This record gives sequence, structure tokens and C-alpha cells, in this order.
Amino acid sequence: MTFSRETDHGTPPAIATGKSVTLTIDGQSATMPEGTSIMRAASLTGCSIPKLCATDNMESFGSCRLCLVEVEGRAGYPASCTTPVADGMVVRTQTDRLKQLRRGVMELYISDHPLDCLTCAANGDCELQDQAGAVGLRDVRYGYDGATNMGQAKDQSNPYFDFDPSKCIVCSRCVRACEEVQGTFALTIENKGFESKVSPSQGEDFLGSECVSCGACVQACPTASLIEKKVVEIGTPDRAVITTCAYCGVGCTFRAEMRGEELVRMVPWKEGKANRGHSCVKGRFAWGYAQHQDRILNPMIRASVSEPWREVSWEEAIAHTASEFRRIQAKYGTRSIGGITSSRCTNEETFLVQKLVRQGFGNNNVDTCARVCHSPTGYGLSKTFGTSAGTQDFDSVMKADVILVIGANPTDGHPVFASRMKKRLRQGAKLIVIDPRRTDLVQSPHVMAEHHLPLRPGTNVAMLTALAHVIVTEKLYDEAFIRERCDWDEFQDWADFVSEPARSPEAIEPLAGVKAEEVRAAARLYATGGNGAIYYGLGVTEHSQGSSTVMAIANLAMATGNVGREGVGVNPLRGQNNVQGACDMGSFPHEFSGYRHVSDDATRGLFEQAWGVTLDGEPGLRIPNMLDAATDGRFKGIFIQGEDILQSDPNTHHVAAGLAAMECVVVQDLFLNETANYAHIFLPGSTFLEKDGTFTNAERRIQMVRKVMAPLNGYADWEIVQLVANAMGLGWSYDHPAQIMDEIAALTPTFAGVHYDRLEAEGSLQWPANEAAPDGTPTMHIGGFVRGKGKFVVTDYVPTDEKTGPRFPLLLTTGRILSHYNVGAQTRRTSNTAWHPEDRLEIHPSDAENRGLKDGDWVTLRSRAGETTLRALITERVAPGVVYTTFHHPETQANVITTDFSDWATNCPEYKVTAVQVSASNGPSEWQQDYASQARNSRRVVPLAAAE
Amino acid sequence: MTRVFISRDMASAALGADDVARAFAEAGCEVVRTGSRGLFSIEPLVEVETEQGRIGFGPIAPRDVAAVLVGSHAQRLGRVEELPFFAGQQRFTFARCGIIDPLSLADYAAHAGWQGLEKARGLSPQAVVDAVKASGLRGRGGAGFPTGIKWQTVLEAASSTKFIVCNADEGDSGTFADRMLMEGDPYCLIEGMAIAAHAVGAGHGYIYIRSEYPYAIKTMRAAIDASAHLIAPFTLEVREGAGAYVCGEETALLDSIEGKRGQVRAKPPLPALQGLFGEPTVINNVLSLAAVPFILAEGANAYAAVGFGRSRGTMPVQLAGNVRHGGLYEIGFGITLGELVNEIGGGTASGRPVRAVQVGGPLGAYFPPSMFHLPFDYEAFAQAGGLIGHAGITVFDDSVDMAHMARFAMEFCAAESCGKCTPCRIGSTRGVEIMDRIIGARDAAPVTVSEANGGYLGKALYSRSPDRIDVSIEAQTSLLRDLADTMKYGSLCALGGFTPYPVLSALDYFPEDFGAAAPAKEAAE
Amino acid sequence: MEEFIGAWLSANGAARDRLLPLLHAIQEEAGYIDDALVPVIAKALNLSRADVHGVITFYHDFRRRAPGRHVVKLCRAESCQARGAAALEVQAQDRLGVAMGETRADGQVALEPVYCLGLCAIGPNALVDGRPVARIDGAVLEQIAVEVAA
Amino acid sequence: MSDEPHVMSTTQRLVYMAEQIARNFAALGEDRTVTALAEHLTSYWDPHMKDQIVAIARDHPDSLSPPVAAAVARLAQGRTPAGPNPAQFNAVDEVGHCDAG
Repeated sequence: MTFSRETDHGTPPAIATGKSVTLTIDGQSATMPEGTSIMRAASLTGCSIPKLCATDNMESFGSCRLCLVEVEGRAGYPASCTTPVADGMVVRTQTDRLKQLRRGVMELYISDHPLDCLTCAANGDCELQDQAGAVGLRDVRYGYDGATNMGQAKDQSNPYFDFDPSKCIVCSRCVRACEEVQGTFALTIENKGFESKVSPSQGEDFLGSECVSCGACVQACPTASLIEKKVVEIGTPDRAVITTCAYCGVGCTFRAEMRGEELVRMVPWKEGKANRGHSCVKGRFAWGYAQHQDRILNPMIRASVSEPWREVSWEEAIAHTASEFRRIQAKYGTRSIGGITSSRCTNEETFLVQKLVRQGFGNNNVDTCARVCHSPTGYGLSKTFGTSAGTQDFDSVMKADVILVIGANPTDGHPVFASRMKKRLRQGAKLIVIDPRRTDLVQSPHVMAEHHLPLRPGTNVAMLTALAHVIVTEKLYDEAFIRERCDWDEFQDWADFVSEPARSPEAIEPLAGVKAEEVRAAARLYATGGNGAIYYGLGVTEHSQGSSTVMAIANLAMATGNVGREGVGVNPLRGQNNVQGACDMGSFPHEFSGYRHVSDDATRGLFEQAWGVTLDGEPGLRIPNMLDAATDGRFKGIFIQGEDILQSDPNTHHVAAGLAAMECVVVQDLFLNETANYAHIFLPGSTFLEKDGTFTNAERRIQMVRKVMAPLNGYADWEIVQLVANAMGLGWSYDHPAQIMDEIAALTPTFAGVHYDRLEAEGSLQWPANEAAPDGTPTMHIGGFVRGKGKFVVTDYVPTDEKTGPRFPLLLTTGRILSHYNVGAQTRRTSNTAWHPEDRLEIHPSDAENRGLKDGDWVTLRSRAGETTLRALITERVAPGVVYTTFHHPETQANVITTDFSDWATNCPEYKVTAVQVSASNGPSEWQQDYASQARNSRRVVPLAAAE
Repeated sequence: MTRVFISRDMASAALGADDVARAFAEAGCEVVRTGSRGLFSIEPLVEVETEQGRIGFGPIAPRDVAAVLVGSHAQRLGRVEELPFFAGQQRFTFARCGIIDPLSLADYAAHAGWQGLEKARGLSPQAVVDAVKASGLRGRGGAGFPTGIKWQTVLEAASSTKFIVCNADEGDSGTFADRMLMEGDPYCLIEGMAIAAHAVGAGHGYIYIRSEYPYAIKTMRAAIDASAHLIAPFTLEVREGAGAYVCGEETALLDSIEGKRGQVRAKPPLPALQGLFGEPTVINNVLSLAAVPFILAEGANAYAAVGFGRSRGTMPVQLAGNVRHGGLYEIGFGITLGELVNEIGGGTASGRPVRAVQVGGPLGAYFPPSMFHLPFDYEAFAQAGGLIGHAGITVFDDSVDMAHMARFAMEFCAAESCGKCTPCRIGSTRGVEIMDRIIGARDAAPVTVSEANGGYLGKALYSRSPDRIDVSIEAQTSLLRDLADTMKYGSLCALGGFTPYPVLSALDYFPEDFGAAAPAKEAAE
Repeated sequence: MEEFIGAWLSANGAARDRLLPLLHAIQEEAGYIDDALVPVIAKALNLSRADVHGVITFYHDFRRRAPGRHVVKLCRAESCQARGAAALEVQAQDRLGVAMGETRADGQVALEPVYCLGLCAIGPNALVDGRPVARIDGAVLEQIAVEVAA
Repeated sequence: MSDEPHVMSTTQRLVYMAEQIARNFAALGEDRTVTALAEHLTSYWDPHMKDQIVAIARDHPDSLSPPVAAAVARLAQGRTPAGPNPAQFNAVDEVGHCDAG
């Protein structure tokens, strides 16, 4: 693909009314939907009307006055961006008079703009420059001795972009982008008239302002006033490749804009159906890790973890890997090794890793990082609805009337989707937030939750059942829907169960700590407020009753008829870019791709036939059970692709003990991660920029990942897995990931229609995509549930065994922050650390006061599992008795604290509830010190040249 | 006890009426504070209640109390309504102003108050709208849009929430009718708004009053409190502006009420369909709404019977600036400019010849006496390259420098531009610069920073050294015309769009002030 | 001031459209709107700091710094100019020792422009600490100067 | 639960897991709990874990609650101890087999 700017029709499409009008533009007849602007109509007809303040991802504004047109029978020269088309209208967009007016306006613009085009970073990629040319401006008769806004200091505080007010034309596109697209309202125009100036917050610099660095303003800027530092450094791009972001489960599509082999910038792609042209600070800017000096580019091996690493050739590394696995299996048995697939890798890579385990290792010991995040989603939604996935596409939120957010913090975790949700909220949808913390959604500029239920961590099921109690006892349920779509007897069992007085909001008030009246009001709103859509995150799943909570959510949606159309549904906000895909691809030890149990003979037969081996019909081990088996001496080798279980999994001591007990730990990753401290073989991985493949986002959307540069490590990850497989004698012969997808399609009914040629042509597909749904499935369960009748499951509240007591009186819950992603392996290696250089412990002022803590003090955080130290952040975001931290920095070792209690059905760890004590401290804990020294020791590398 | 009537109007107060009132009170009189009658040359005016009616004395100072009370004062005016300035007026809207205690509900009722609302409540909303249509009432804020049609649009808009907004952001120099009405007869405006609310189905209304009118704000607030029970369930509140002229533009005003920067919105959507908080909104000027009670009470025909051409009813004309009998003169449309300035206004206050009048505030054209034949009528003024606006007439004597006034028009636009659209935001500043060059060349002295601009705006205007452009009067005049063209046809709202009126009219009618015989009226369209 | 804001909001409501009334109230109470109050206002009305800052800087009325002890708002508009306001402006700057739009160094008096007070037949006019004064000539200016010297 | 750091042995953990699952099914009543638990263990537990819980039930019957014991008993029916499966392992072709050596 060569470089061309995306077509900009100037104004968004009209809100569909079904009516259309016919008009004449420059002699051409055009039929347009009612409400379309003249500007858009002209653009679609092929007439280009000059414009500066208009861009088609924002409402028209009408300030630049370049787009004036003539309309027959109307006085004056209406702005084409703000004037809708009308039947029979005759529009002229190019007349001498218009040229004269446009030149007059442009002359004014240029009278207050520096004439340094030749040395300007945006030279050649500047709308002002283009439009000055388009209107034929040749002279500025005002001279340059008048007042100007030039010569103002540049703001270079943001690590990724500069703001040069001298080049600003005050079109307000940045301000509007911040409001309309991002919903942060961090920008304004300061002063008025000639002194109007773009101002971050209160006239401060961008970094110190409310700006969240989503990049929407930079993208919107038509001049070099807001420009990426990389463009200044490298120059304007000369080609662009469409690809998919490798951060969270939103799955934003980007244009990777390149200059030669260098990536200049990532710009959100307007055609991207998940992000609709928007981005966040991670996807937009935080890709520098791909070139970070910490990346390991050569394979390495060592006999024991106390030795330094020895760089070796790929051949040696692969051969050693294969031989170690075979040696271990020969000695300890087939089931003594396993693998972990990565939610950050592509579907194709994930599929290959599980295939390696099932076909090559001959067992089902494959698991994935979804174990620690959304495994309860898979279990719960599969049991109730019949499909282990969310029911909607993201667009659906724009039709929701009541949005219920449970245990999710989308403005930090899924910011691009949060922006759309906030847009819908600004349009008037109502919001209910169930979360122990006062997240940004509860109250932030222009967003205010109708009800916030700040429940005590660990009481989700009790709370959801109380909501159900209100809906059932007040007869707010949708009987027609239930009778038609669900099993009525099961509903009645469930209704009887939830109706018991012990499950009323009043009964659980002492337990959950939320006023019963507020719970009742929230239940009524959800049940009766129109389209009710539930969005949830890890605050639902990462509990001892994660699966029950998911089923309780599904029960609520079914009871109120909020499934099976746009604007409703049950929507897990997936944590990682491809966690949906990794699960779809058969990464769980009990099921093949497409969620089919390994014990099912027909399915197994299909795979056995395709792969030419006999497959194990017994489920394999889950990650924690692998670690137990390792500690017991029965599990000796593991292949871990792109996951840092030591940092991300709970009870670090337990993980470390398990890993230490193994004979061959193979880590495939970009960096020497924490798990690699216990590894014997390190296979350098490739980034999403260096390979082809697909990711599946939280809305089941399969999107292309495209190689924009050659892998620095020499191989894409799928190639490395293939090398290992072939070294183990599996005889794979994939030349391109497209062939892997063909195999997936052939073996997986829900993916039957997914092929690269279709993805290329259509941009994306939402599974199921097969004969029954040739165009994919944006909304699931229309007309009926996948499993047949929707199943109401009785979800009894079973308190966690992790309990507070005199020694551990506080409850710790964990989460993430906007600028960082999971364990931070990527984002810590970018300038995103400017926003969040360390993990902090949020503690309520009263709890801090009781302990004599001041903001910023070092504190020891201690649980039954271990202790760590970090600095305190005193805030009323958390309730008294609750503390909160993120887990982005390995120094913090937050998972030293978390216990190995887990979800009863899936063993998803109970990250969100740990009983802790907090006390003043003066430095790092013993474990942190030991660990730091061991990590240093473990990371010694003898380079290839020296090793030879 | 003698009853005396003394105005509490801000203009009267500025001339010392409060001290006079205190003096009469101290002298044992019952002092009734009224609005102003509207002739400022006789303010502070004291009217003494007698058997012959209210006998006026003015202007009066505190020391004059005794002389007034014995009736011997030299400034004895007789019955005020019989003075020539008042005798010729047709006071429909201002019938009560200056006569009643503005906050006395009893006074208001006794002077035919609430009759319009009562009538309206007996009619269907459509019938009320029809009456307003039939009266021919056009928006008194300046644009002259038929009020009834606007109401019809709001009436037909499907929404359960609608608003009535009164534009009382009377920022035009030379106008004060809104202020006088709000201070002198606030219930009249409230009644008009209540009728509008009934007509379109609105539940709440706002009166947006500029902060420069503290008296009006106070009076309106008190009047709203006192009359709440009479207009219920309709409710009203006053919103105070904050010194932004542009908020007189209706969409900027709506944004300002919403708590935003008072920037102009692009239209469509029309406020009638998506106005305040996105809901259908009637937004009318004070005088439009205040005309409505008369129309309902006396009938549309009574109103429409007066007027000229398509301009029906009366217009409260305001005579201002250097004028002998400055004040408010309500009269049917059609009276000529000359009659107003010379006969009613009595020529200049300075006694020097009238050289120019600006009609319609800072965005209105300057006319020389040669144009005094113009009838006061929306269409006639538009045709002559001007506008009636809010019907303020500012009179200048022959000492005026019209180039300076043209510069001031640009300067005012620069000071008040909201900054949204480019022609106004940059153009107004460039306009000031051009005028400085023209004046500089005319005065044959190079412009220097200190000389041309000692003031606060000057600092922003000159930051770089002169460059090589043609600074001749001819070139700059031609550039001025081009700039005016860009502003007039390119601006988003009337601030940038109408600033060319005073500039070009000054240039066309008074070319001698611009240093050269500028080409006669050619670019003015 | 935070208490004042809290009390005002509980009496008057905390919707976005209360922003201008609140800013007026704060300015009436404190004489100006300190930048440090912006986050408090923003949070209370569920706005961003940028929103509030943009509004404060848009309107001429709102001050971000303490004003002079006395404020003279002198009308510069056409009707007053027709009655000699331009010359008066020069005189006033001289007599009060402060440029238009500024506060005198000693903080005693600020001279601010105002565009029309609606007293257009009796100019030149001013608001002296909120009190309207009309027909200002040399003598009246002198009275004003004495008044604001106090 | 004591406040001492808890490190569970694998045996303890399996018992804990089975009991935890049972508690979450308890609202169904004992019969259905036993069925559901047995199904769950069959579907999600690796063969060795199944063998272990069966062994626990056999060797330490007191360590399991009645419904868990009943479910494990149902699970035990028809199970043979699992172990390395050379045939399956060797189903991989020769090269792989050699490599493992």
C-alpha cells in the first residue's frame, strides 16, 4: 500500500431516517440520505470543497468559512458543512465569487501563520498548505507587520507529540476531538477573538493537564501545530499498512505509517469497525518497545538457572528444545510436559502452540493466560447461552439506554471503547456502576453514574442475586421473552431461589455494604429503562465465584429480555488483544478450537484425521495444576509463549516453586521477562509489527495483523513454533499464516467461513462466520440461544475463604491504569512511564490516618501469602477497608501478596480479594531484595561471539 | 401626605434621582419609585400627585424639594404626558413605563396588566400563535423575523421539554429600551413570556440580562419572585451575562445559559427546533415578548393597524448620543429618520450641526443628513445598506472623525469577537490595522505603536516591524473593501457580518474623512 | 472559598448550566476567581478544568486576579463617544494614573472598558464601584478621582 | 482459617477444590450436587488429578464431605489408573521419537 491520506468527507454520515433527497451539485445530480451535509454530499459526488475545520469524525462546526457554497434561491453563501441537503437544491461549489471569498478567508489565515513551510515537519502533509494552494492564494496584502499569534513557546512536555501554538489556526478540531471523540474535555479555547488559543486544562502544558494522550487531537490537527515527535524526527510517512493493535481486547485498527523501513506513527484507521478511527495512548504511541534495546534477538540456553545465558544459533536452540522435551517425556511420561499459549500472539500462533501440545506432546496440557482473566466468562456464558463469548459488537453500545458496568474500569482498561460508551452516556443513556472503587465512570467530566454500588470485594454474587431479587419480586422480568427463549421451569427454580428474603437487598446490605434502596433503584432502572447492556471485566471473573458471577449476569440479562438484539447483551471486556482468539483456538486443556470438549469422539476424530495422530481424550492440566504437578515432581517441562506467569499469576512463591522444580522451561518472549529467570531456553519472539496473522477482539471480530517490518529476531513466532514442531518430527509445512487459518476454518465450524481473502476484502469478520452466518455475527442469540433454550443457573453466594481478620483487616483489590498494559513488559519500555512510573497503593484517608501514613509514604503490604513494599496514594476512590493497586511493575511484585484461592469452576485466581495489612515501611521487602538480586544474576548473558 | 413619583431607572439614578428621592422622603412625602418616562433631558423628574393629575418637574436636584412641593419651581413641566415628546408617541409596549411602581402587582393589574395572559389562557395554543402571526409582530432584536412563525415552529416541534428564552443582552450602544422596560414594567415582559409559554407548551423560561444592567437584573428577579404564583406552572429565572457582547447573538446566548463559552453555533439546526439544551426554544427579544400582552389584550388588529409596509405595530425608538432630547420614543413604523433626529430629538445636544447618525448599534450603518428621508422600516433600511437593529439612533455632531468611527467599529468587533469564525476573528484585527494605516496616511504621519495605540488592545496589535506592502490610502482603502466583503459574506454571525456596515457606510458617505476621494458607493451591496 | 462553593451549590443546584451563576457568585464573594478554585468548580459541576478555564477566560467580566480596590468601568461605546468619551478616556487615564484595562500598581484603582451601560443619551458614563455615573465631564471626573482615592 | 501463611500440598488443594465446587453446587440439593460435581471433575480434571482424588477417597475417606465422597465414588467407577501412554507417544513419527532420545 502506498501513502495516501484517508478520504475525509468533512462531516459524519447523517443519522439514518430512511429518507433520501435528490439535489444538483455543480450540474451533477446526486441522491443522498436526508440530513447529509452539502459538503459530504459533494465529496461523495466527487466535488472537493475546500475545508479546514471540518473532518468527518466530528460534528460540523462551521468556523473556517472556506467551504462556503452558492445555493440557488438562497441569500448569501452558506457553509456547506453545516447546511443539510434538500430536495431539488441546486448547489454550486466552484464559482468565481466563491473563489474570491475563499481567497479572502485564506489570506486572513495566512496573515497569522508562519511562512516556514520548507522547514516545517508537516510540509507536504498539511491541510492548511493544501487548501492555500486549492484556493489559489498568491499574496497576503495585510503584510506581516500586524498583530500575530506567532512566536509563542512550544509545548514539548508530552513524550509523544509537540504543541506549537504559533502554527495553530484555531479551528478547534483538537478541542472537539477531545470532547466528541475521546470524551475527556482536556482542551479548551482560552480567551476569545484574536487572542483565542488552544489550552490544555488551565493553560498548562499537555503533560500536566487532564490530557490522556489518546492522540485524537494530534490526528485532528490540520497543521503542524500538534504533531508527533516521530514525524519531526523522521519525516512524513511515505506508505501505510493497515494492522491491528496488540494491546487490549478492543482491537483497534491502525494505519502503520512508514517512511522506508521506519515506523513513523500509528494512526487509528477510520474504517476500523472496533475503534471507528479512535485510539488510546498505548496503541497510538506506545509501540517503541518493539525497537527497545532490552529486546532479546538471539536464542539462548543454559543448563541451570544459576548459570548465565549463552547465546546460540536458532538451529541449536530449536534442536535443544525438541530434544529436552523428548528426553523428559521419555523419562517422566507423556503427560510430564505442557505448554502455555499467549493471548498476545495471533490466532494462528496460538493454534500452533496448542497443536504442538496435542499433536506433538501427545497430551492436553495446554493452557493460556485467559486462565487468569476470562476463563469464567468462557465457562459461564457457555453454560447459560451456549457460547463462550460476548453477545454484541461495540457499536451496540450506541443503542443502549441503560449501561450496567460491573467490575470493569473501561476508561483505563479499554479506553477506546470507554470513549464510545461515554459518548452514548452524553447522549443520555443511564449508567449503573457496580465496583468497590469510585472509578472514572462513576464521575468524571460530563459523565455521572445514576447509581454506584460500591460493594465490598467478594460480594458480587450476593449483589447480582439481590438485583435479581428485586426484578423477580417486583415482577419486572420479561415473561414473554423468558417463555419463548428460555427454559421456563429452570426460570421458576431460579426465581424461587432469588426471591427468598435472604437474597433481598436489605438482607445483603450488611454484607455488601451498599444501601438496599440504591440496589433496588439500580435493579428497577436496569429492568425498565429500555435497552439494558451489561459490560463487565476482571472484577467479575477474578474471584472465587467468578463463574457464578458471570452466570448471575447472564441470568439478569435473560430475565429482563436483554439478549439477542442491538443495544443489549452481556459483554465481557477482554483484557488482552487476543484473549478471545486464544480461547477460541483451543488453548484450554479440556477443549479443542471452537470450544469442543476433548472427550467428544467425533471432534477428536476430526483432528486425529487431520493431524495423523491419536489424541488424548482426557482433559489436561490447568496452569496452577501444572505448577502443583511440577512441585510434586510429575511435571518437568513447559513451553511458554508470550506470557510472564511469574509476574502475572497469583502467589508468586507458588509459581516460582513450580518453575524451579522443572527441568526444562522454554520461554518465548520479546524480553527476558520475570518467568525467564527460571527458564533454561529462551526463544526470542517477534512483535505484532513483524508478522502476519489475525487477532480476535472482545466482540469476536477477527482482524488482520500485518507485517510492516522484518522481524528483528529473524522469525515470526509462528515460524518458531513450526521449527520446534518439525524438530519434534511433526512435519508441518506452513508457508504463511493464511494456511494456518485455512486449517482452523476446516476444523472449526464457527470459523468455517474465515479465510484471509475474505478478511482482506471485508476488513474483519465476527464469528460465527460460516454457512449459517456468511457475513459473520455482530449480535449473537438473535431469535434463539446458541445452546437452544437459555439456561437459568442458580448461583448461590458462597463467601470466599480469603477473609479479613485482626492481622489482615483490609481487603486488597487490583487493577490496571490507562498508560500501562498488564505486567508492563511493553509499556514500561516506552515513555508511558511519564504518567505512571511506579505502582501505588490506593488507601482511604481514614485507613491511612489510622496507620499514620501520608501520601507518598513507603508502606509494607502484607498478606497471608507474602509481603511487598510500595508507596501509598491516599484517595477517596477506595472505600474505607479497601486498598487497591496496579500490577504493572515487577518491582512491586503485587502477586507476592495475592493468594492461590481461585474460581471454583475454572481456577481463575482470586486477584480481586486478598486480606492484607498495611503499615509504614522504610524500604523494599526481603523478598523484593532477594528477588532483585536473583533476577540480576539470572539475566547475565554471554553473547554469541564470546560463546563461540 | 404628598405623593411624588420619582424614577428608579438606572439612567435616572445616574443623574441623581436617588438623592432626590431621599430628599423628598425626608421632607415627609410618600415617594413612589417608578420606571422612567423616557425623556432624559428632564431627569431626575419628579411628578407630584395633584388634583390636576401628576405634575412634572425636571430636572430636579435635592435642593429643589421645597420649590417643587409648593409648585413654584422653574422647571415645572405640567402634565408630563402632555409634553410634545410624549404627546406624539403611540405607547403600546411602554404604556405603563414611568407611570407605575414596577414591582407593584396592584399597579400592574390596575393598568390593564395580565389581561393578555388571561385572554391567551382562554385560547388554544394555536389560536395564540395565530394572533401573534396576525399582529405582524417581527423580532425586535434586529433581524425582524416574524415572531408568530417562530412560535409556530416551536409549537409544532415534538418534545415534552421546551423553553422560552428572552434575549435581554441589549449590548448595542444607543439602545436602552429593554433595560427601561425591565426596570420600569417587568411584569409586562413576564406576562409576554407566560403567553409564549402557553402558546408553545414551554415549562420554563430564562431572561438573559447583560451584567452591565444591574438594576434590570435586580428588578426582574424581584418581579419574578412576586409574580411566580400568577404565571405558574410556568417558571422563570434570570441569567446574568458576563460582559460578552456576542452573547446577544441568539445561539451564543443559548450556549452561555448552558454554562459554556458564548460561541456562536452554526445554523441549522434552528433554535426553534434544537435550542437550549437541544430542546425546541422560543428565543425572542425583550421588546418582542413585551409587545405580546398588548396584542393579546387589545387584539392583533389593534397592533397591526399601526405601521408601515411589512413593518407592523410600534417601535420603541431610542434617541441617543449627541442629541438634545434623548430618550425613548415609541411610535408606529414609517416615521422618517429626519423627523426622529431633528424634530423629536431636537438636533444635537452640543448645538452643532448633525453630521451623522448611526442606526442599529455598533453594527449599524452611519447615515448623513442627506438620508434623513428614510422611513423607519426594516425593508427601507436594508435597501439603503443599513439596518434598524434594535432601533437605537446615535447622533453625532460635525466634530466626529468618521475614519475614527470606522476604526472603532473594527476595534469593537475585535474586542467582542467570540473567535470562532476566521473572518471575524482575524479580520477585525486586520481591519483596525488597515484603518490605522489609512488614518496615518491621511494625517501624513507614520503610525507608531505608542501613538496609535496607547491602550490595551494596541499591545496585541503590533508585534512585528513594518514590512513592504502598499500602504497608500488607495491600496488600503481597496483592501478595506475586500476585507469588508470577506467579513460580510464569510462570517458566521452578525458580529463579523455586519461590522462592515458602519465601516463601509462611513467610507461611502464620508470619504473625505478617509483622506481621499474614495470611489463612490460601489462595493456596498 | 471551597465551603462557599459547596454552600452555593447546595442552595442552587450543581448542573452544568449553573457555571456562570456560580462564577458570578464567587467573584462577588472574593473579588475574583482564583485559578486554584477551578478544579473545585470543575469537580462540583462535573466538568473538566479545561471547560471551566475556557469559560472564565471567555467572558470579560471574570477576573483571575484580585482587582483594584476601586473599579471604574468607563464606557467606550459610540453614544458616549458622540458625547466626548474618547477625550474623557485620555483624561481619566491621566487623572487616575492608570492605563485603560489595567490596575494601578498600588492596587488602588482599576480602569476597565465597558461597552455600553444603556445610558446612551446622557453620556459619557461610567460605573464607579458599581454605581452608575452619567454626564461625566472634568468636574465629575475629579469627584470620581477623589472617591477612588479613598 | 488461621492467619498463618498457607501453602497447600497438592492433596490438600485437590480436596479443597472438590469441596469448593461442591459448595457452589450446594443450592441444587445433594443429589444434583453429586451429579454436577462428578460431571465437573470428569470434564475438567486431568487424569492424574482424578486418580489422586479417587485415592484420597479410598485412603482418607474422612477428609471428604459426603457429597464430594459420593461424587468421587461415581467418578471412580470405570476409571483405570492413568500413566504414560507409550503407544500414543510413539505415534509421532520416527524423527520425533529419535529426537526424544
